[in-house]
Amino acid sequence: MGKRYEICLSGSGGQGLILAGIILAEAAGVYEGKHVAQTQSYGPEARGGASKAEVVISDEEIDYPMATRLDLLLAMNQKSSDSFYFDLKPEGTLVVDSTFVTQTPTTKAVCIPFTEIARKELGREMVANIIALAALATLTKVVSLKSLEAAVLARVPKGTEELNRKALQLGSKAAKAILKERKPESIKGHGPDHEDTAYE
Amino acid sequence: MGKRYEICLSGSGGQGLILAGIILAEAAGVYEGKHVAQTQSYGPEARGGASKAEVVISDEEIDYPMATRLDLLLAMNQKSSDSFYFDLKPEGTLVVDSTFVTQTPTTKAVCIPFTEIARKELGREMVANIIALAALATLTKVVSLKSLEAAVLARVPKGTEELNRKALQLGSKAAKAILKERKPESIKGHGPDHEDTAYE
Amino acid sequence: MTAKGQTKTKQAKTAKGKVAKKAEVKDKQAKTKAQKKRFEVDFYRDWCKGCGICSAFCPEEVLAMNEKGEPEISKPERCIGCAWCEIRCPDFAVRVKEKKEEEVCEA
Amino acid sequence: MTAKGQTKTKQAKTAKGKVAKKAEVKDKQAKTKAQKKRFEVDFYRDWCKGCGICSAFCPEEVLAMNEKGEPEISKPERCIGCAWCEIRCPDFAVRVKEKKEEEVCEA
Amino acid sequence: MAEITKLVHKYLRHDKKFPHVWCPGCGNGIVLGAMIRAIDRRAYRKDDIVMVSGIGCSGRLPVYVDFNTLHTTHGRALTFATGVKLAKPELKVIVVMGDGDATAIGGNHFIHAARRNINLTAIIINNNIYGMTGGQYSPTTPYGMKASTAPYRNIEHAFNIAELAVTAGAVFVGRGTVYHARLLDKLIEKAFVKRGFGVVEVITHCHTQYGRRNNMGDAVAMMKWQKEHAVRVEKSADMSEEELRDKFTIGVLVDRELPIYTEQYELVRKQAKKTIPS
Amino acid sequence: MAEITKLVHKYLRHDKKFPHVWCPGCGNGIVLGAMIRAIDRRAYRKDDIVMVSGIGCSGRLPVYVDFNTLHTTHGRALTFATGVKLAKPELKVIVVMGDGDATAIGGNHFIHAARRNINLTAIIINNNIYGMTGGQYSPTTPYGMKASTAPYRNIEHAFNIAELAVTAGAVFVGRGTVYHARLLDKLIEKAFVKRGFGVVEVITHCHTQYGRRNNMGDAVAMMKWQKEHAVRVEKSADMSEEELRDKFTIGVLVDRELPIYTEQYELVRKQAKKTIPS
Amino acid sequence: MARKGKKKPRLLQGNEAIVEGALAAGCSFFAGYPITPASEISEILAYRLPQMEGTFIQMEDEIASLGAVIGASLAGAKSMTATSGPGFSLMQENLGFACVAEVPCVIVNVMRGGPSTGLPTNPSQGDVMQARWGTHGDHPIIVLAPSSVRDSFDITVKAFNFSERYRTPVIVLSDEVVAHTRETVVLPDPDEIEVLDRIRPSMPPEWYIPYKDTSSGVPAMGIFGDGYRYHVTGLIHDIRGFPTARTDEVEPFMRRLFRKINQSFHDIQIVNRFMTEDAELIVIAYGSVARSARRAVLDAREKGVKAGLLHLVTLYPFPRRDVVATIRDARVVLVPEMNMGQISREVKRVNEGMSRVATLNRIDGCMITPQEIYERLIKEA
Amino acid sequence: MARKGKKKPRLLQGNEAIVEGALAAGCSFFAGYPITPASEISEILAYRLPQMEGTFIQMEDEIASLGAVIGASLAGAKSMTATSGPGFSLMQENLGFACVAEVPCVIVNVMRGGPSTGLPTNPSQGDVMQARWGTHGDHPIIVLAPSSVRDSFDITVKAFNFSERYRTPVIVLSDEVVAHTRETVVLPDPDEIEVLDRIRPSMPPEWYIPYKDTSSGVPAMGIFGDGYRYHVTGLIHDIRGFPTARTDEVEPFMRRLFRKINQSFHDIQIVNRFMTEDAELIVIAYGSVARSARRAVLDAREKGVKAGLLHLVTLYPFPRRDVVATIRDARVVLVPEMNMGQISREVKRVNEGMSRVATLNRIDGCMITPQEIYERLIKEA
Ligand SMILES: Cc1ncc(C[n+]2csc(CCOP(=O)(O)OP(=O)(O)O)c2C)c(N)n1
Ligand SMILES: Cc1ncc(C[n+]2csc(CCOP(=O)(O)OP(=O)(O)O)c2C)c(N)n1
Ligand code: SF4
Ligand code: SF4
Ligand code: SF4
Ligand code: SF4
Ligand code: SF4
Ligand code: SF4
Ligand SMILES: [Mg+2]
Ligand SMILES: [Mg+2]
Repeated sequence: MGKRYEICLSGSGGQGLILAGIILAEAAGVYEGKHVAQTQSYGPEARGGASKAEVVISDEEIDYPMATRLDLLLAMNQKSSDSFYFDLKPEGTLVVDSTFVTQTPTTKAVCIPFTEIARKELGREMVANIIALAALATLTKVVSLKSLEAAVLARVPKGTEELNRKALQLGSKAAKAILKERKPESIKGHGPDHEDTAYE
Repeated sequence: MGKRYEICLSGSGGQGLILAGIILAEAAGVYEGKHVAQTQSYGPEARGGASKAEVVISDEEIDYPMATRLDLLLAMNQKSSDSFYFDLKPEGTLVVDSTFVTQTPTTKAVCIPFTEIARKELGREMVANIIALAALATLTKVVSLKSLEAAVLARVPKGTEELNRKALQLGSKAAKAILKERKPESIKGHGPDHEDTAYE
Repeated sequence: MTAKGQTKTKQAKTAKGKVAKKAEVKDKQAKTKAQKKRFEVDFYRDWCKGCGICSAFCPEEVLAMNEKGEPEISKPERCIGCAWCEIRCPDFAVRVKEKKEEEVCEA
Repeated sequence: MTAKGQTKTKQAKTAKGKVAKKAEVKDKQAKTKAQKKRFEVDFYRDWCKGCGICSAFCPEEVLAMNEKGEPEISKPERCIGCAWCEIRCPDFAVRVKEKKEEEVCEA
Repeated sequence: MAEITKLVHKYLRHDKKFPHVWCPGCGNGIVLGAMIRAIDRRAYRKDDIVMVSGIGCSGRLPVYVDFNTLHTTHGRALTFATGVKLAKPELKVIVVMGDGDATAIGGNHFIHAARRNINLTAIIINNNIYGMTGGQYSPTTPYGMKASTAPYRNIEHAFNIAELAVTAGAVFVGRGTVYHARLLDKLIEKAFVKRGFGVVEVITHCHTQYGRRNNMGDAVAMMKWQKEHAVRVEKSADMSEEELRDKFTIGVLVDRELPIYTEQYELVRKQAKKTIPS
Repeated sequence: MAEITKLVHKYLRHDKKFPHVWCPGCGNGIVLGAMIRAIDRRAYRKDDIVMVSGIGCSGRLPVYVDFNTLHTTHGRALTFATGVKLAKPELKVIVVMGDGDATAIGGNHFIHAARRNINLTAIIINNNIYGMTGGQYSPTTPYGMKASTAPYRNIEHAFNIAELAVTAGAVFVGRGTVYHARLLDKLIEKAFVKRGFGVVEVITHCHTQYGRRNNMGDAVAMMKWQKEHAVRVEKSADMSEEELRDKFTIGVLVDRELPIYTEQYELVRKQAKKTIPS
Repeated sequence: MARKGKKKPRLLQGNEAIVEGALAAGCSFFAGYPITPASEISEILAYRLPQMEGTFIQMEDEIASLGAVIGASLAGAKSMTATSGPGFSLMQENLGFACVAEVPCVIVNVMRGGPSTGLPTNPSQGDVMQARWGTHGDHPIIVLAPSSVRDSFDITVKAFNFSERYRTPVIVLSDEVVAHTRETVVLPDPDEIEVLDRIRPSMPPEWYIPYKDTSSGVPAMGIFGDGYRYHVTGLIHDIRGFPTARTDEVEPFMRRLFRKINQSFHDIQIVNRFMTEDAELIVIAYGSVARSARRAVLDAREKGVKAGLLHLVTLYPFPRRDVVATIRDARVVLVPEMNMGQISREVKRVNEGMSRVATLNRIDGCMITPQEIYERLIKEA
Repeated sequence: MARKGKKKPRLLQGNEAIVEGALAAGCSFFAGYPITPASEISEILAYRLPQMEGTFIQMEDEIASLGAVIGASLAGAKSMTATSGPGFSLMQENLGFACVAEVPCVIVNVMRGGPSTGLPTNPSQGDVMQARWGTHGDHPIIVLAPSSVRDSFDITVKAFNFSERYRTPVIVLSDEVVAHTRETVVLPDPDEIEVLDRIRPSMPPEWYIPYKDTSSGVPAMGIFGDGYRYHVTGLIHDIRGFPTARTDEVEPFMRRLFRKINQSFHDIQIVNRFMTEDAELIVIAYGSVARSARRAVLDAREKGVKAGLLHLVTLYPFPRRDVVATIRDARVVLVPEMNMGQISREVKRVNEGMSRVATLNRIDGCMITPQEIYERLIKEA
């Protein structure tokens, strides 16, 4: 299936993962002209329970729109880290919110405390999802930070632009810190290389 | 279709023709062990308008239950005489209530003022249908008067037995009078011959 | 039929004075004039189903049902033109008209 | 979260006197006894969803929500055993028990 | 003196056969006449009237009149009418229903149309029975009466259609009878004029399916019954409960003001247009 | 002091996973608790209780309790319950419905069950919204509020469920809130005891779909709102219209006697047996 | 059809015979809403059920009627409703519920002319495919079609038996002709009638697993109040009755639903063969049209045409095996129907051989006459 | 699917694209009742319609919704409703009304797992036969199935056009996957979209005969208020619209209803062929499954298997000609569906040649994957 890249953003109900999925898909699809398909889990589980958004990005037309073998998994709570890890390709990347995920299923996991960063640095837990997106983009280059910013700003409520910009910066920063510590191979991103200097 | 005998009792809504059809069918089916099929017209026309009951009597199992080529047509008003006459076989018998039917489509028609008889002799128009049944039986011998009486008495409300018995007698009498005047061939009954002395 | 006839007669009697007058007063301003005028009642026989309503509720017993169950004008001169027969006929088969002079003879 | 915290505190304050007392008087005959007794509040952590209802409406501010959004017993000694926390918990995750003497030390 | 029948004929369809399908003496024809008189007095254009009905003897009413007519499915007339009215609020939409149609299968649409206060006139022809299908009891068949599906007498309590309409939100509720045929056209006219959901309950008789079975006599006898049991609402105020026991009131029962749906929706449109990025 | 939760656990299903599906803070769990307390006080046998629900968040309630439970189609709970009750009148049949379930798609069954005075207890969990499907307005969403299908605010008028029940014929009507959780179990108990169609309307919150959209805060804030806007019906008698303007009453609103369907049907059976030719 | 015996025959309408069949099969609950041409079933049951401790209720509509029927069945009553096209359309949602929750019940649809209000007093066979496919979602269903008054009795008994044995709604698809034709019949005595009841659990309640698979595919059915408390839902559920969306629970559930019917074709699929052995022309017919077809076949035989009739009593599950076996050697298969061709589609679908499938359709509200079929047979001969 | 052009693509859900399609086609009225997975259509239209003088109303149930839609259409508005299985079942009666009274309207059914409440958030294709046969009485119907977001737009436009051109309800049969998947699309400009309107009468009102036959079989349609007063009914009616049961009026009416669709197969039946020319293995698929099928065909071709895909966009009238032509020379036809085999029945029915019709069914609430189809293709190769 060639240039197909599968991402899953998972966590619990209130963490804004569906919105994150849409933003990611828009960044890739609208701002970078890729083919994208974004899906999500519905159902009573979505009622305060688990929440999951999937994004498939490809250079060709996407037939099957759901993710089956993940290239990238974001897990924002322990349960989703546990359950969806099995869908990850061996060479896939797992990123967890270490605020809630205390046991990672692999040592290769990238651990960043998105929620804690959001709470401490911005006083608003609800932007943890945006921080996470910036981190994912930085780590895997699946979309450029520029596209991501454009997509974020187009979707978030008026008046929160600054907050979200800061969130993007924080996410990118946290990811860069990781990349400095660890070898890039350990993160297995397939995304294209972007000339990317937006958030130093 | 062998021993198939088709009868249509027609008139207007309040004339009790459906009940007459049921009684006739019961006389033949229940009391004489023939095969019978009785059908009727439904629909908004039944709302004060036309009313029609059909009875098919046969010695063998009846497949098609509706009458198509009538052996016997009873028309209790002008309109039904006009419309259903065309369904009568050439050799079929037409009996009309001459109280209401003033123009008969054939000179062979048997004209008896059933309603007038009922009104004048019994003071109850509503038994015109029973009078007519007795006349039909007498004319065509399609059922015996004995069976007919049994069937009538089983169906009519308690307390009206005597009235109905009288009606049967009147019908039979009127028919016999006709038979005396006219040659029996002119009536073309196919019914079996019954030893019938009940109503002299 | 018999039952119907009875009801009708009773109805007409009890109804006579009260109902009709009230109705006239309320619904026909032309009452006083009307009493002087003369009226003609017409039936569309084709549409009439012989229900007897027109005659049963005629306040002046102008109408009656005949043997054949059809409405007839039995006392034409008493008609006050209240048009209740017309208004209550379910089949639009009654028409009450003011008589023109010539028509009076014809009626 | 912040919003929730604020609401809760306000609620607890206004609710304090009136609501709880009324409820006790009406619903718990054992009130006077209860005040002498000591009570213990238990949470089924597995079932608790951290909605904050138990703490918000505790008339004695016995309960509070912690940083992680979980209910905690902040002032155990003030509990009057009214069981409003128990009755209002949508998830059957609170249990108020009368303390037995031995348990008092353990708590 | 107005030539009433001539006037009625003006509104009947010329290409439709008469007399109509109803039984001799059926009150539906009287209601039809009253409706036409009311329409004529309001001088509505035929083109502007949409008459909608459900299924039942009463449902056959619109087919005879020369308006835009719509004979829907059983119980659903108000839903179709809602669509018509919302799509073209300038039309005068009149809905004719039987008691079964409006309050049995269609009961929900009835209370919801009232609740929304859609600008429609609903005329409910209440003959206390399912006439067309053969005299089965309806939600307005009184307790203790017989019906083809209540051979041992009806044990259900009847709806009070007018009260139901009021509780649900109707702004105008009137009740008349076919005996009081002149009051009827006035009530209908009032409902026409009223802005919002107006209901006229018409007490009528189905002698064929209900009267006969309950020894109430023919059409004439049943109209007499109406005469004797109806009390003008104005008069009922002075009457004791005892006097009113087996009576029912006729006249304007409720007339009040509430915002109507189509107008409210105009406000929604205004609001909506503000959200369009320019 | 009763160990309430322990008691509740006695009635929960052991083979069903907990916590339940509802959002954190959803009032449905509080209603469930109140219902169980009432049942326990009446000492009904678990085998004798049939709990019937429709579709909605509220409709998920019966699955958690160890009775005979029946989760029907949307809006139809009362019809299924009617069948259960008539087939086995000795069972205690409790029907749980959402506001949409009971008064939107199920509105007709609601008024008809009330009219027939079927011996059922109907508990309507009114959160003023379609919770399960994502916050579309319901027939009880107040005028002027927002919903996912009323982005420009709701222009429909809300049903008063209790009044509708009364007009339709319910013999017992109570209203409570989840805030007043102890009153609630008493009202439910009263409805259980009542012979005939008893209704308890429970005012609750759906902060997820309704509160959030209307800036009413979280579950705690919305329960506070209930506290502040509810007035005991006994007290409301002494209050001015002004004082009652944005309030609603709680307590027993109606309690009266009417013949009940199942008993009436016993009379029908007696009558019927007389007609059998011996 | 009238049988000679000691007993006096009775003159009954098809609709009356359905009532007799229902009562003979143990029906004790009926909920319905009147509609032509099914109303007599309501009316007679309103009279008869309370005589024998049963319950009749007229509901506010057809949706409510089937709801009440399902509820009553869950409480242990053998339950039935009766309607015609418009009402049958309204019942579709709850019909699906009965399938999924496996609630025995009988639904009579006396077909009249459709679509919509259509031709309310005319016969039709327009609802055959609807009976099979009318509710959303894939499901098996049993559909039986009577062709005579006696059939109406027998088939109604069978319908109850199938519904109880397979825990499934069964549809009796009558038509206006059969419903309103009066014929003399001698009904069997109670002891001549096989009456089946649902299998009830026999284990202690703690061991009861309400939707556990069995060799028959039909789980034992606890009824409300008997101590076997369980959860009934229209959601797809696991073996305990609890909602599930887990593939490993959904899949076996759905398969079992189908299997319980599929593995009992031999019991469910009823056909009558008439002069088919050597027939080159096979007529396949059902309902009232089968009567005309029988006559036409007789008449054709008289003319030396080798015609035969396969009369389908069970329409669904479609008696594929019987049809295939019967038509294999036929040159032409004629399917006369009062619709645009519904069963003929099924015949075409299963047609393996070289037989040509011809259709004869009327949708004008009239019954197909023996003459019409006869003429087609002569033409095809 | 994303097209390169000047316009920026938009990321839309299938349900959003249906809204865009409806508005592009001129829809100005929507009445609905919420249900997963169709609710977004209501929600977005509640927002969008009043912005453009249109009307949105949420009715008390699905029956009322379709009633209002029909009423609005008769008053001249292009009207739509959207629902899923349970609601679609409830709409069946009024759907038949729209057929008989020939009222243009569009009904979207976003399929979820059934029967009954079933699997409310899972995809399914279980309502295909229901869309064709769900209402009582024989009737023709148009059913279209989108497989992607762009399809959802195009098909909705087509649905409105067909409904207007043929005066008939048109069903858009989407599924949960298509409805909820977000994809980037570049929607065409208004001037790139063909929009059809119903033919309105042009003669003087006195001359207007509302249901008069024409060569197209589609009578000109007066709308309420425009001066062409006529009678609309769900009863079978004569050319003036008045109820009739006369054979000589019923028969031509019913025949015309069918003819108007049948004689326009060329316009209505839409299929997409993908690598079918030389294919020995043909996959016939529709809706979201067509996406998996396309991938599977590509993968199979890579392995040298001569596979091809016939993607049905129009499900009904069943594109018999296209299917027959495509499968005639194929050895095997594989019909993967998220049901127990509904379109595969049709394929079997029309199958004239020697091709073997194989099925691949899932009814567990999961979408069929490319892998599954691929493996079957390899096996059949
Ligand atoms: C869905 C549906 N169910 C049942 C019917 C049969 N039906 C036709 S009219 C009617 C009742 C008529 O009663 P009502 O509305 O009171 O009208 P009336 O005939 O008394 O004027 C019924 C049950 C139908 N046409 N459609
Ligand atoms: C026939 C049908 N239409 C629509 C739906 C979708 N649906 C499920 S629950 C619901 C509304 C729920 O609202 P409410 O009854 O108030 O219950 P709540 O979720 O608020 O407790 C709807 C519309 C359905 N399941 N069936
Ligand atoms: S009221 Fe009309 S239909 Fe009745 S008898 Fe008089 S004229 Fe004839
Ligand atoms: S107008 Fe008619 S009702 Fe009035 S008096 Fe004359 S005949 Fe009688
Ligand atoms: S009320 Fe219950 S669920 Fe909510 S925080 Fe307290 S214990 Fe937890
Ligand atoms: S029982 Fe609960 S609510 Fe009452 S005082 Fe103690 S902790 Fe607070
Ligand atoms: S059956 Fe009753 S309602 Fe129908 S036409 Fe006859 S009298 Fe009127
Ligand atoms: S959506 Fe609303 S009603 Fe449903 S569980 Fe959540 S809070 Fe409760
Ligand atoms: Mg009525
Ligand atoms: Mg709700």
